[in-house]
Amino acid sequence: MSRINLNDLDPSFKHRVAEQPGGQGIKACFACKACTAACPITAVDARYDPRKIIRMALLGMTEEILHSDFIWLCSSCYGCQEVCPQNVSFTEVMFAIKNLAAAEACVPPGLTGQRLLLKAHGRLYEISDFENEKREKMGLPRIKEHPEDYDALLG
Amino acid sequence: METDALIVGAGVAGLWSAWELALHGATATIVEAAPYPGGHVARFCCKATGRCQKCGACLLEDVLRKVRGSDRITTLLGSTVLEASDTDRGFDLTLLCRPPRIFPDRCDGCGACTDVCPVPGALVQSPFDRRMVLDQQRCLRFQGGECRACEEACTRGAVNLDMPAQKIPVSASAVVLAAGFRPFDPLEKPRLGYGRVPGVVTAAELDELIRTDKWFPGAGASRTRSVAFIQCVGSRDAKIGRNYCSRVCCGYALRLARLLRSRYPDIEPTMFYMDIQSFERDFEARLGEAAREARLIRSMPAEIRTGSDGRPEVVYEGMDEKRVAEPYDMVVLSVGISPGQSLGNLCSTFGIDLNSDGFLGPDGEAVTTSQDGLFVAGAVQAPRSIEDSVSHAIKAAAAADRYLRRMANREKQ
Amino acid sequence: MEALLYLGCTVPVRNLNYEVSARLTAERLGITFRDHEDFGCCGYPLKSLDVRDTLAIAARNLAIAEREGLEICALCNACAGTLAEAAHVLDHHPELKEEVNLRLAPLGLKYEGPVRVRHYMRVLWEEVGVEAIQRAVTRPLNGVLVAPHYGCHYLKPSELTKGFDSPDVPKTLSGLIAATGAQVADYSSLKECCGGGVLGVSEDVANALAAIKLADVAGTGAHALVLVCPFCNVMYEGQQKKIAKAIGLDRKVPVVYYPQVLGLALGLSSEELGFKLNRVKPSELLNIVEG
Amino acid sequence: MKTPVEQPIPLGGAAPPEERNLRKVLVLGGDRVGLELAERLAAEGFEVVLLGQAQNGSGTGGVTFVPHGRLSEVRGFLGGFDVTLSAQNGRIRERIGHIIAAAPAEVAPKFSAYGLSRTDGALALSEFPEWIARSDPSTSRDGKWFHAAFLCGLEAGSHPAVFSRVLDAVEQLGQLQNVQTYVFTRHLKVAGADLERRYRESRERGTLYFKFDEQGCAFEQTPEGVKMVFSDPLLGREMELSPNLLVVDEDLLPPASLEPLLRAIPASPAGSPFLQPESTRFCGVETAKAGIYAVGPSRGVFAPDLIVGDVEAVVAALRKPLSEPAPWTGLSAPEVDPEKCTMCLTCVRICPHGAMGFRDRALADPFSCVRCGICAAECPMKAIVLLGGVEGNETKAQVDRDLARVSAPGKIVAFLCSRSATDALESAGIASDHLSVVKVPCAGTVSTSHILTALREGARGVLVAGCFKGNCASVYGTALASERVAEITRVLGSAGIDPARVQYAPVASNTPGTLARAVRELEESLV
Repeated sequence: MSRINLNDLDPSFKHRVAEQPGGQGIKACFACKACTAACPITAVDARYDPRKIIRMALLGMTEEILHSDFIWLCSSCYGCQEVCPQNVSFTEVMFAIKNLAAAEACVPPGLTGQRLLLKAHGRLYEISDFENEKREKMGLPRIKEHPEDYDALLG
Repeated sequence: METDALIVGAGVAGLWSAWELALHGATATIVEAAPYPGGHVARFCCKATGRCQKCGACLLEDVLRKVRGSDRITTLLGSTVLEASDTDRGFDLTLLCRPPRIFPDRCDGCGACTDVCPVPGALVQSPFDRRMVLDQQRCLRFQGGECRACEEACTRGAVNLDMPAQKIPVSASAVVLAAGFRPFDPLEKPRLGYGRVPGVVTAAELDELIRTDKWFPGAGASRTRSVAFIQCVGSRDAKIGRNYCSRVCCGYALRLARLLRSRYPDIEPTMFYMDIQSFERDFEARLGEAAREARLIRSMPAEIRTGSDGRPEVVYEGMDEKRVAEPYDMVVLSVGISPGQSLGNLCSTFGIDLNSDGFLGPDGEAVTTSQDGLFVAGAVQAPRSIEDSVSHAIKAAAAADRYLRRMANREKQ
Repeated sequence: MEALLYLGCTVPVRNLNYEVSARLTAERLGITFRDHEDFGCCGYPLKSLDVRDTLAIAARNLAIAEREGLEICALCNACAGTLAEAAHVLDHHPELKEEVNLRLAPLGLKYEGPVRVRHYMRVLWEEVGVEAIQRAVTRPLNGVLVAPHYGCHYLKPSELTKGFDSPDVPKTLSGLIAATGAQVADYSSLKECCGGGVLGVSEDVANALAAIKLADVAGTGAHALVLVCPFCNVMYEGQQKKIAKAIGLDRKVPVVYYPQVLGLALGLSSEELGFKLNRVKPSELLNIVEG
Repeated sequence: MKTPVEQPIPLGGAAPPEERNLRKVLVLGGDRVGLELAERLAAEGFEVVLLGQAQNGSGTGGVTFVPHGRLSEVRGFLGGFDVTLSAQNGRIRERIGHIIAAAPAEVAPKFSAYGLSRTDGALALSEFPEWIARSDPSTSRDGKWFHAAFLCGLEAGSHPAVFSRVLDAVEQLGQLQNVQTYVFTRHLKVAGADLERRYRESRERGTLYFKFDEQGCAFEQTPEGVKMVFSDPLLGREMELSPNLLVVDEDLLPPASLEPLLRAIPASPAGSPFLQPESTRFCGVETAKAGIYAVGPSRGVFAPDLIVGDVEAVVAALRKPLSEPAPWTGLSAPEVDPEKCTMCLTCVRICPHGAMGFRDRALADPFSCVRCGICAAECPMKAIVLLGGVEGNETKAQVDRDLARVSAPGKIVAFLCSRSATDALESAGIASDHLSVVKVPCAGTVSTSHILTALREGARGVLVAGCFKGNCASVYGTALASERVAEITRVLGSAGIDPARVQYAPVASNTPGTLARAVRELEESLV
């Protein structure tokens, strides 16, 4: 990997992340490494490493982060957040970072698909008559979809 | 009863301020809740490894010797301050003084009382001789119960549960609060396994075992070789409201590690840390030495759990950036310094506030408080090493002496 | 007690055994579930794209509950977590609440808060209690050994679960299992994540996580892995075949929902409890209980 | 008040003064601390000579300013130091009661440690306040970020006082727009008041920290500026930074002007720049020699708020009524037999506290002497005796007589230091009928003749138990004792006597097991 020139990085990125809902804590990180030790994903895939991602964000490696595939690997288990002695809600910080990536249209296709599903049905799984009949057979009440609300909410 | 200075706490800071005040010619009365003087330091061992490691624990015995030899100092053990009000001449206080429940001249330290005592820690051996002392703040009988088990068990008639406690009015011109600290309770961090995972102890527990000659590495397969020290347990932790460095634990852990190694050279200490704090004037020059004595790992563990072989396992991010679960024979938690238990009471009794870290008195290093004539000394005000507590206590005594002189001059005029 | 039953997306379509057993056990234990046909998705799936969208969607559901004057009881860890967190965030950030209410206004909804959101297990633990469950048990599950799996959002963030359970030393699900007379299997990967959160992004990563626990639980000889979340179910039941093949696991791990286990102890039949929908059949377990 | 300069003598001893002037104080100053201290003392009625400091406008009474002088020689004792100052208009001799070293730290920028030189873009930390007063980094380049890098113990050590000053600067820059600050360090020293909180606040304002382990950072300095090349310890990736401003940290060292004082305190350890020995027994402002005090940097204290406390403590120390120290030992000062003293001045050279002087014979200054008895043990003529017993001064018995009293054939004679082994004996509860205990004020009190006497009286063995090396309140009493024991064992060995019969054991007052073990080991070796 080529040498990174700090003068070319984007010092404002950390402040941008901090302005997102949930992203507030990012700058408090003092790199104790407890988060990585608690992360189940790091243990199976070294591309994902909480303290490295925070570091990259703090340094302002904006492009590399937003266009990466690893930021999407967070399983949102909150393990990192629980062990952080500086109250960095890293799970929320990850969401904030992903939101910034999404705003630049760097998103895995599956996720945008889910958004379309919600707009169309108000749920991840369409409720067809088949579903409701199956439910009724088990004595369960029918389910209604409210696509109009979700479509309105999601614009 | 009248005294120039009333000192709350007979730990190393309280004793030292009393001694310094006595050197100035003042009279000092020390009020101590515990049945023996010395506070936490009374449970610490000497960390010398053939040469002194400057832990400062011997400063307690030094000052006790001085205080014992001074006729200007009165020490009231088993006593607490019930009330205080300030007057134009200083403070009017009411003390609750509990008589010693075990006559030292009759007790031979046989331990028969401890064997039958239902409350752990209520009857303990004095740190300075082999005799027993009763902590009346734990004893059932003094907490509204009816237990007399110890009295019945003692064959030498040394136990005395009936003499009533007395309320004693005292007027003092100055008060020095030296009520000390509370070691951070590692149960507040359950993920570190304390009280649950066998082999996890606090540094202070290990220290006391060494002082009383009760710690041995064992033998054979169960011999203790690998020892992990976990730093910053309850320090540098904003999550639990302790975003301050306890200042002493790096030195404490490294000294303990050196001590263990000097006694048992096959012991291999590892230290998990964030930043190593200097604890000696020439520490930086010796940091390399420390690195040879203990494996230093800059990484905070996420968890300590019981491993498959029953030993404690430290889960941390290792050097190769992988999550590692490493078994150790013993894990020592370097618990931090927390504000003392009685601080809330002292605040309301004396009308002062806690500082931003939750300790008593002002921020920083000052010894004066918002109340005239009221001083703080030692770890009651901020985390301090023994040596720094003594230094702080000397300053508190200096400030109290100045105040006493000012008051005396005013009275003359 | 009475609560609005929040089914979310997955349970009412894919996990009818969970839903039916939850309803039946609740009824037996004096919990009245009310259904509300306006509930939809909780918003969790959009959190990676836009946290504000998630808040708006969650607030829609919370506002509905608020209008009804009832708390929400959810069956899914993610739904319970997302709704509870949204309520917490909106209650503590007035500016976000205002923003969200602007979006809800066209729907004729408004969230003032607070609205309480609890997982069904938390309702059982806090409202019914282990002792009452023990008293209600008519068929103690003696001889049954099961491994609990809490799931991440059940325990964390502890800001939301404080006072209920501890992410470091979890105990409620084990306590609820023990109340049925079944034995709780102890295993080292108890607190591991199922991986469900990344399934949509990387099946390999997700499976690698689930594999850890499946292998571990298989080793304990437990008659079943007990779940309380349909997301975890996708991993441990839905993906089990693939995972077993990948790691060479030859022992099948039956996966059941806690209310199914509880239902058996309360005397309900396996048929009523929807066991026929369990993909890896807990035959040994059912044999012990029903013979 | 001027006195004739005495002939140079070993280690500056003279006769203890017959009259003492305790109201006159020499303060070695140089900054606000010295001035404040002088004014405080003057307010308490002391007559102060303040060295190294220009007179300030207030013209405080009671303070004589010697702005350009330096201390060149100190002799004498508490209340009667003969001090020679070199000033602009020649040498000044003064009779002084107390001497306080309160000079500021030597501040040494670490440019050379990093291979850097000072330029407009690379400043020393002390220069930052002046720099920021005349610069406005946030508006000087439109839209572009200004990068400011601080070095803080990057090559080796740092100190909370240095980190605190770095934070002062970082906090100032943190108020500005478009300024990115970096701190390069190894171990952040947060063990001081408020530092952890300020550290966090600096991060929240955007400061980035690089903590290196072994490998550090390479600097490429050109006329255009400095380029820093390093591997980020957290990402493991190669990086470079060309800061618009590089601020180099400084070593805080004790003042260089202490040499004459170090010479006046025999216990000053060779090579150490501090006035106090490396022992926890010296944790206040007092030094090993009565009447000489160390404030702040002179004793290794650099944080400003701690120095304020030192000032308070030293003013109080001077207020203390004069009393002979160590009352708890019950010993009075050593007496020198004029018939036996040959003025060899061994005692003057050896006394760690500088308490011995001489006139027609050696003389102890009772206010400087701590009753360690090292002089008596070392006196080749046995001319010095310590009167009084450790138990109390009612017996007027000498340590030697104590020894005679307890020595008995078949026993082990244990010489126990009153600062360590005596306490250990009490708490250990060692019930050995074979032990004859002689309490001594310091292990250094035990002379070779004491040990030989014990053996001659029939002792099976002799144990000398004192403090650990580096812990002795008389600095090297413990080392002297162990050397004497080693010497005796050599002699015994060559005389065919079992050398194991005499042992030296360092013992801790608070860890009685160390004494119990020493006794046990000695007993076992005698079987």
